[in-house]
Amino acid sequence: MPNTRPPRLHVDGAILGYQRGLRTQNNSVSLIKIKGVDSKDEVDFYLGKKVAFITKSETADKFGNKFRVNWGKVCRAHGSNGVVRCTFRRNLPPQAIGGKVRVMLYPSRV
Amino acid sequence: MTATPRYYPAEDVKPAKAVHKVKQNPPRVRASITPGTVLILLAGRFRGKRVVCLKALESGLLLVSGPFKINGVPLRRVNQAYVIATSTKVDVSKVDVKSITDEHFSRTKDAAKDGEEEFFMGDAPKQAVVSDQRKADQKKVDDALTKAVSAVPMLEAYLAAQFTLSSGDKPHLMKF
Amino acid sequence: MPFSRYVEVGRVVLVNYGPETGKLATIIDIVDQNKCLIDGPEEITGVSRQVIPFTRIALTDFTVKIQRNARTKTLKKAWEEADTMNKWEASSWAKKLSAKKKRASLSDFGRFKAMVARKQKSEIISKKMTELGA
Amino acid sequence: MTVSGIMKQFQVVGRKAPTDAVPNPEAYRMIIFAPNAVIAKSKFWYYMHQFRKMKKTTGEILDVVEIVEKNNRIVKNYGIWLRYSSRSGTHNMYREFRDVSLTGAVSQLFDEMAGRHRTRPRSIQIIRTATVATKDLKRVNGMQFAKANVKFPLPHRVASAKRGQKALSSRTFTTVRPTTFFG
Repeated sequence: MPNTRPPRLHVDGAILGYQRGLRTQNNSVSLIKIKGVDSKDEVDFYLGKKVAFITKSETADKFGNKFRVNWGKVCRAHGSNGVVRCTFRRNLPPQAIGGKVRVMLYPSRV
Repeated sequence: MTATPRYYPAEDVKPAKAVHKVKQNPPRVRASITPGTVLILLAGRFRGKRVVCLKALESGLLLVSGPFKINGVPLRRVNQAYVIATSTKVDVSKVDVKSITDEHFSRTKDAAKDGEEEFFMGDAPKQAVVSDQRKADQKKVDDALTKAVSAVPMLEAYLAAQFTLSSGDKPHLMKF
Repeated sequence: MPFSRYVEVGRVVLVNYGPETGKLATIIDIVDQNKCLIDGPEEITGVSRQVIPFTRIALTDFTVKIQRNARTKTLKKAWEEADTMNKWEASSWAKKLSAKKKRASLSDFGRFKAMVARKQKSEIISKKMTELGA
Repeated sequence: MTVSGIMKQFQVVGRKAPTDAVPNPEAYRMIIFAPNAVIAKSKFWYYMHQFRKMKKTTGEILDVVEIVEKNNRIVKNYGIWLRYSSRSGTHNMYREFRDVSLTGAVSQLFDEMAGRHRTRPRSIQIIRTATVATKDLKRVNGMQFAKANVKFPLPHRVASAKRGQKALSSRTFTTVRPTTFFG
């Protein structure tokens, strides 16, 4: 294969925090703002899409890969401004708040 | 009224239950994907490639081809969850894929022996051997397919090009 | 810079929010500091007579000659006389809007073709520029 | 009474329940502004028992009809006389609104009374409404828009992406100041 840049097949999302009330927070549901999505109607496309939270570790796994991925998926809209609720295989750590996730384009419905 | 039968079994025999047989329907492929649809692969080794859908196999996987000459994607099965269907169609009426089934892609004994490790190590240490049968099938399908592709102007270049999102692209608003 | 577009009876406006987004209309009367009464005319632009806030419209350069509270029929006549629709379509604003719409409606193959065309265009331009020694 | 969206105009007819002694009690008709027929009936009894010795349990509603304004093609000036109770007392007031329908003007009234005087819909009683000719207008604000040749620019507009314009916030950081002048 020619040495070209790999295609970008994901959309960036920002981790806003957890689903919460005034004094309680639900760590199992993270709120994600997907770039370019500003209304509830636009969320529809992303429902069910896989979300990857990628971290870099010190030690490589047995395949020599230093990146670790925590997979999750988009569950539903949160409010009407294009924020979505996501659940991850393992709950996101608090230091992830403010960080980035990749919202993949699969599973595709188009 | 029915007369009491003169004979009845000493032990109650339960009547055989009508067994409800679940009929297995072939997996449903979404309406936007038909034979001839140009698909964008979203994951795996060939992510970002535009390929032509040839048919849906029994297993629900889609049979696609690059064609190999154009973008390097061989005859291959893909899961429909990992493709975007575009509205572009290629005329595949002349392409005969009847002979290609799921069995066609089953691993040979030899190949099955390489465990996971080899799989993840990449294809560097041992060159995968492509059987002549596959090569022949590939050629047969691709010859017909390439003919159909070259009939439409620019389609060949389109299939050869990679799909990627660039800055400012909003896939939820894009038409494919 | 002085103002050239005013809220006034007969001003042609572009609706940019709500169900009539992207359609033209005419101001028929001014309700108050926030709202005005508009009418398409419906036969030409597809906007029926309604009250709309100023926040949902953009003023265009065009006006038609009508009386306040004009009937739809008179309005339609005024539009036809002034040839407003054609004038609008010839304006660069309308062209930009239609180009935007067209670009949004392109399929993946269409986008690819547009990209190739764009490349060809810039190649021609850059070639010419080097020729001219710029 | 709550106000949700636009108010409607109802004509409510009611009377005392007929008895052997009075088989044919007098019927009363009232124009009520309310969001729906149920509230209109309730309002009818509220006003009725202030005027006559009648109440819901001893009376009956004969008819509730919504009155829909036919001519909503042109903008009219509406004058509304009302009475409302504020935190410190009861006041009478006269207000003018411009709208295509009376119900629209009344809705504006409820919104404005809430905004300017913190008055809840339950403490507003509409006494009388009328369309007012331009020359008879009393309030300056309405007058300036009812004049013959009204003309004014829309200065200092803010572009928003939701309106198909290039938004100020399309990027996190920018070095150019936004355009607020649109001719």
